[in-house]
Amino acid sequence: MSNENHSVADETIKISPDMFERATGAQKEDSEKIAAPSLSFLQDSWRRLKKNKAAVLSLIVLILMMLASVAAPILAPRDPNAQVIQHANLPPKIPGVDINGLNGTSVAGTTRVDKYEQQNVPDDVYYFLGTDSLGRDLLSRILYGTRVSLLIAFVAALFDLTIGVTYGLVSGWYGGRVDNVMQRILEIISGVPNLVVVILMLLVLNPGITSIIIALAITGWISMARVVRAQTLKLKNQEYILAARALGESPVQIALKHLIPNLSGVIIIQTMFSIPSAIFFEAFLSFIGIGIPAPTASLGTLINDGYKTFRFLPHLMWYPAGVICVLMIAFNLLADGLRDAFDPKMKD
Amino acid sequence: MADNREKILEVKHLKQYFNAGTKNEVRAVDDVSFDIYKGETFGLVGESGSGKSTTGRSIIRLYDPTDGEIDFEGTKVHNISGKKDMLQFRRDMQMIFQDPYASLNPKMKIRDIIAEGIDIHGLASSQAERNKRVNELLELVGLNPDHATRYPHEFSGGQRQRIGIARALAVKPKFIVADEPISALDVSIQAQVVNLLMELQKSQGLTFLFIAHDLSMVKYISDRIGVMNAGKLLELAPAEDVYNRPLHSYTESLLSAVPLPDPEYERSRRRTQYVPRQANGEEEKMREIVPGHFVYCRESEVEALKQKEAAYHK
Amino acid sequence: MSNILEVKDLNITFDTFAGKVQAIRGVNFDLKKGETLAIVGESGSGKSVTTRSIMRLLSQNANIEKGEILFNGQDLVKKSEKDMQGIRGKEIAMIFQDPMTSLNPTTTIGKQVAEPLRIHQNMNKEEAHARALKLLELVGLPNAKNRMKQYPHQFSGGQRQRIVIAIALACSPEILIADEPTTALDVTIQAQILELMKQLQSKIDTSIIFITHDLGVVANVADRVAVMYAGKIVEVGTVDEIFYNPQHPYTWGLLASMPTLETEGSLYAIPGTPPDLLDPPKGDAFAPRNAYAMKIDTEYEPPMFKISDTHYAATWLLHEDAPAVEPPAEIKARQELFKKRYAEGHPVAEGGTV
Amino acid sequence: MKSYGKYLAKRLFYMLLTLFLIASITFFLMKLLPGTPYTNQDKLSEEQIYIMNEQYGLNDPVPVQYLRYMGGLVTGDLGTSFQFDNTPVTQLLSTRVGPSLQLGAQAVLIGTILGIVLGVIAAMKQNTWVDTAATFTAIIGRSIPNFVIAVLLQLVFGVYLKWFPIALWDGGFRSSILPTIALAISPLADSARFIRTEMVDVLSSDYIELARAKGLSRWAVAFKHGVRNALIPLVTILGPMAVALMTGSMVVENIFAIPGIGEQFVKSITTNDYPTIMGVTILYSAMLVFIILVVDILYGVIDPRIRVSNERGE
Repeated sequence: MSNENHSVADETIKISPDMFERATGAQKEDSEKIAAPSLSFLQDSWRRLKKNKAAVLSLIVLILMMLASVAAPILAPRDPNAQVIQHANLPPKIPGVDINGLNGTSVAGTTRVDKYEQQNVPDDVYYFLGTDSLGRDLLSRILYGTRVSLLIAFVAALFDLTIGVTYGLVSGWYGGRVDNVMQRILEIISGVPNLVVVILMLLVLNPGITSIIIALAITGWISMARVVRAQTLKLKNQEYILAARALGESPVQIALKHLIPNLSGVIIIQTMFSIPSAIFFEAFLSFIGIGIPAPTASLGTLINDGYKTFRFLPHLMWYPAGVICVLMIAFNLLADGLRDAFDPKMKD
Repeated sequence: MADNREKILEVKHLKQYFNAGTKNEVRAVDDVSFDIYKGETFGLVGESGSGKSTTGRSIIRLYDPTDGEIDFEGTKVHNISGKKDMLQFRRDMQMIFQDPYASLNPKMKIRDIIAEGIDIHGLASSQAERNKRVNELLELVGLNPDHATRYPHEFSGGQRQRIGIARALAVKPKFIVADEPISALDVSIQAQVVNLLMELQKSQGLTFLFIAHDLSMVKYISDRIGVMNAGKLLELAPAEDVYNRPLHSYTESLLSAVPLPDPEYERSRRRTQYVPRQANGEEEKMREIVPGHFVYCRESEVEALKQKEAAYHK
Repeated sequence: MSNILEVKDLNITFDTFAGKVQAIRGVNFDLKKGETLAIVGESGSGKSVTTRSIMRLLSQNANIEKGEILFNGQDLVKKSEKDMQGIRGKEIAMIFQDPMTSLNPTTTIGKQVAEPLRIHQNMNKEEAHARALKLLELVGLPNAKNRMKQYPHQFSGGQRQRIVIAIALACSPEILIADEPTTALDVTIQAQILELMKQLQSKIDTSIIFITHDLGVVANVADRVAVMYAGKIVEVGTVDEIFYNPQHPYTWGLLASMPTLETEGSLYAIPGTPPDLLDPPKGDAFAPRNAYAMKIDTEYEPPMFKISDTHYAATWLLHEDAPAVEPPAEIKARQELFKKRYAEGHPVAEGGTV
Repeated sequence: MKSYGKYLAKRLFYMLLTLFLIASITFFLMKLLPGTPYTNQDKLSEEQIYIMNEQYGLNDPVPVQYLRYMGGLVTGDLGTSFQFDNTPVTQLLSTRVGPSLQLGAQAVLIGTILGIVLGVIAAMKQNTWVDTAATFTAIIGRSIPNFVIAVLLQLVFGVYLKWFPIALWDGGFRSSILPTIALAISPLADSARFIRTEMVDVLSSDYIELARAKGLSRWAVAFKHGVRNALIPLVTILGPMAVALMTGSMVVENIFAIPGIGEQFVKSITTNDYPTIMGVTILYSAMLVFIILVVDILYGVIDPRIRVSNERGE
């Protein structure tokens, strides 16, 4: 046999005859060994999510906002519903900040005046975000309003989750005639614009937090049911499900052990999208005047109140509007980030 | 030749139609009968759409057949109704799947995947016993007990397939339906899995239904082979006979199309085409041409087939 | 025969989440005019990446770290994207693995076959249409005239692969790259497609690079064979040299892991799994799975050793200092068997397995 | 094609059934409602109320009222408004359909076209800053409530810059610009996101690679083979898009004082004008159900794969 080299020259290699001895087991690697640290799916997804800066930032913002709204009774400087008529329509004033818009001044006609001085507000009284036409503290109202909006959104999302997942699982898993009937029902329900349903429900029920939640829950689960059904149809023919059936696993156990864990990504993402949509609906309903009744504050009622006077006191609208925008953007960014993290390839 | 052996499975006139009675009716399996003897490997080959996988899934009762009967150790598989009997059947018959990537739940640890059957059938009385059993199974299929705490995506195709085998073995089955267990694997890995299956067959006394489209591997692993096409079983004989003395023209055409890793043979290989013939009203069914060698044919063809068979021995 | 394509010291990496994957680690080969070169290897060995780099159709996270791809003397690595567009489909064409997905589902097949003609040969609609019909008839599509207006889903897998072949051959390319063109097909359809390709190759005198993992297909189509493992070519030779006188332990293992008529007891199996190219092992990448591994294998990568003018293999076993080793019994049995068969003058008449 | 006709007839039947159910449910819901049309006019005597109820047919038993209402529905009679001088609801709404349709059509057209452009660019420039910017734009568009956008536009372009009328509808194009933009944001964001996902998917498909191998440039491939395939599924979100527009139009029409259906709806809700609420509900549902039907038919027309399966009568 010739040892003439075809391509790679080996002058650089020092070859000694003993190198041609058989390699012992120790010199050979155990080829069945897995070197990488073991990561579970959640850990893996979390690692991917962490790389998405926008999503991480959103998560932090959301956690802070949620904490603030939970702690509203502690954080709020005043009672959100307490009216101090003589302190009405005050602009924001923050101690130590001398920037127009945050120093208690506003433009009346052509000149900038100190409204606090004008209305004889004591020097040590500060309304960080100003007051509304009834002299209520806007900051406190926003804190409580966020609390109400988030509460509605989370409870409504929870309803979506339970109803939608159950409906989708049953429809997808049983297939055939059951699926057919359930899909027809779904088709009919989705033939009515969800907003109309919500409005009708609100007219029938007494306005309030509970009725808004019920109204949102009635329509919100449909997209969840659709997504879960589609995924279940796909999953149920996967070989690991067939294997479980061949082992004698019961349908309930299959749903709990195999379907739901593998659907969790889709479910979480779908829930993450249904929360901002619930926030939007609450705000929308309150904005057109059939949502949360006065005097309770929600982000929607605050925007509605602000809109009435926004040409003269724009801050009354912009602060709550800003809060709702930040909430919505953060939820949507996080949801997008989660979707990429859980399943880079998943489509809606 | 095998008549004195004990039958473990009898498939009688199995029909599996999908969308039966509608315009879209698909006759996936159309009147198929065969027996499998205890301890043997029965190979079922055919091209895509031949109905071989459907047959396997009907046998293990993942589908309910349109018509016909499947007897496993004397019980009619599709009449089992009691929960206890059903669980017993699920213990006795197990399945190995084709796609090593789809056959393991990606959200479960290897230990829980393998122990699924142990949990369902209550085969371990304690956590420690369960772990011990999983470790034994891992070793049995040539994996490391360290692997128990890992997730499927960390394994290669061949390793996953072995995990799937361990899962099936966990309930100590008698009969295993292996649905194309090696077709998704690389050549060098296929041999590993095939060797493992053959070892296990010996050590555990298993009976295999081995479904495949790779004819050379089927030939190697099977004792007897059935050839399917378009939902029908066309030829059934000991492996040697199917390969060396094919009688049905479809089998011949199939064999003539298989390329072999031998350049000299390939230069001279001539493919024969299979043209399904028109029905002429004469009844077609499986007929035994020589003992143990069955062909789907008409009564009038039996003589010619006998002569064809005899010619191989000259 | 002159070389139409020469690949020299090609190195390709992929940027992935986990790090840099060294997919191609110094690949050298050439393609002669009119020949069929089969590249055979397991999934992940880099055979597809190599051919996609020739077309410069690598994904965005791929980098050609170094190396040359000389096509008629011009380095394709250095070509601009615009120049490559002039080469793709005209000088070098490609067929993909899955005929079910490689045609646009919403465009008629007539249009799809005519497209390369319209791009490269400035044909007008009518000319291209007429030529497309000729091509479809050439690849044996029945009733081509009426079927040109149909959409891909109205054709079977084998028919679709014929259409893809018609597209590839539209401009009579100098090189045809076939990336596992028959893997997704049934064995009888595979046989038809292979016959078609051979028949067309002689008609239009093209060189073919045929990627596959099926050694049977290799034996059928190839003039020469390159065996890839872990991003490298480990053995290259004529088809007879590779099948009847293999030198690399990996080639031995591949051949021996296919059962023969005579195989009894267990099959020869290459132990373990291919290495992770995120972090390739030191020395010979095959060493951990190699029953014949020597100490040097764990230190240095073996160079290509010459066995004949056409036959090279990268294993230290061919070094003059290496001890003589016997190939596995299975391989020796195969060689014996072949000798006997040729002596008898009628190879494998009964259709048995090898 | 005969079976396609059958399929259409079936769809049409379901559409009518849906509408019937919606009308019935709405009717009975309305009957549950507290208050009467005259709650706001508390000076009316018992007798006066009785007379007025008689006029509206509210003294009849509910089933009679129901049958009368459903009968009227068939002839296009939606009853009489409790407010607005007893105008028939049909007449009340018919004058308002025009502005709403104009606004909706403009918004859908502008929104989807811009969205498609944005989505295609984002997909082509995947994982670059262009993609990030486009995706971020889409998320902002989806996140900011349309009433906030509407007010913002009104403030900036109406109040401060005085480029457009603040809230004056004259049916002309100029006065429709701001509300159109406010309404178009959501379809823009939705279609951009949708097209990007579809396009990324399409661009990674084998047939795109084959088209590249033919010698087409990246952009030529994207437009000749990509966009069409990515656009087909966009049709499916036209239904949800229509719903979003109906929602949006309620506030946007209110904010910009446009005499459309949405504005009427809000007015009716706040004045307990039940016949009008019902009328709008039925009108909206009819529009939505009709759009869903059109989408279904359209899908069959533009996607050759569905076209054929419809012909087969699936």
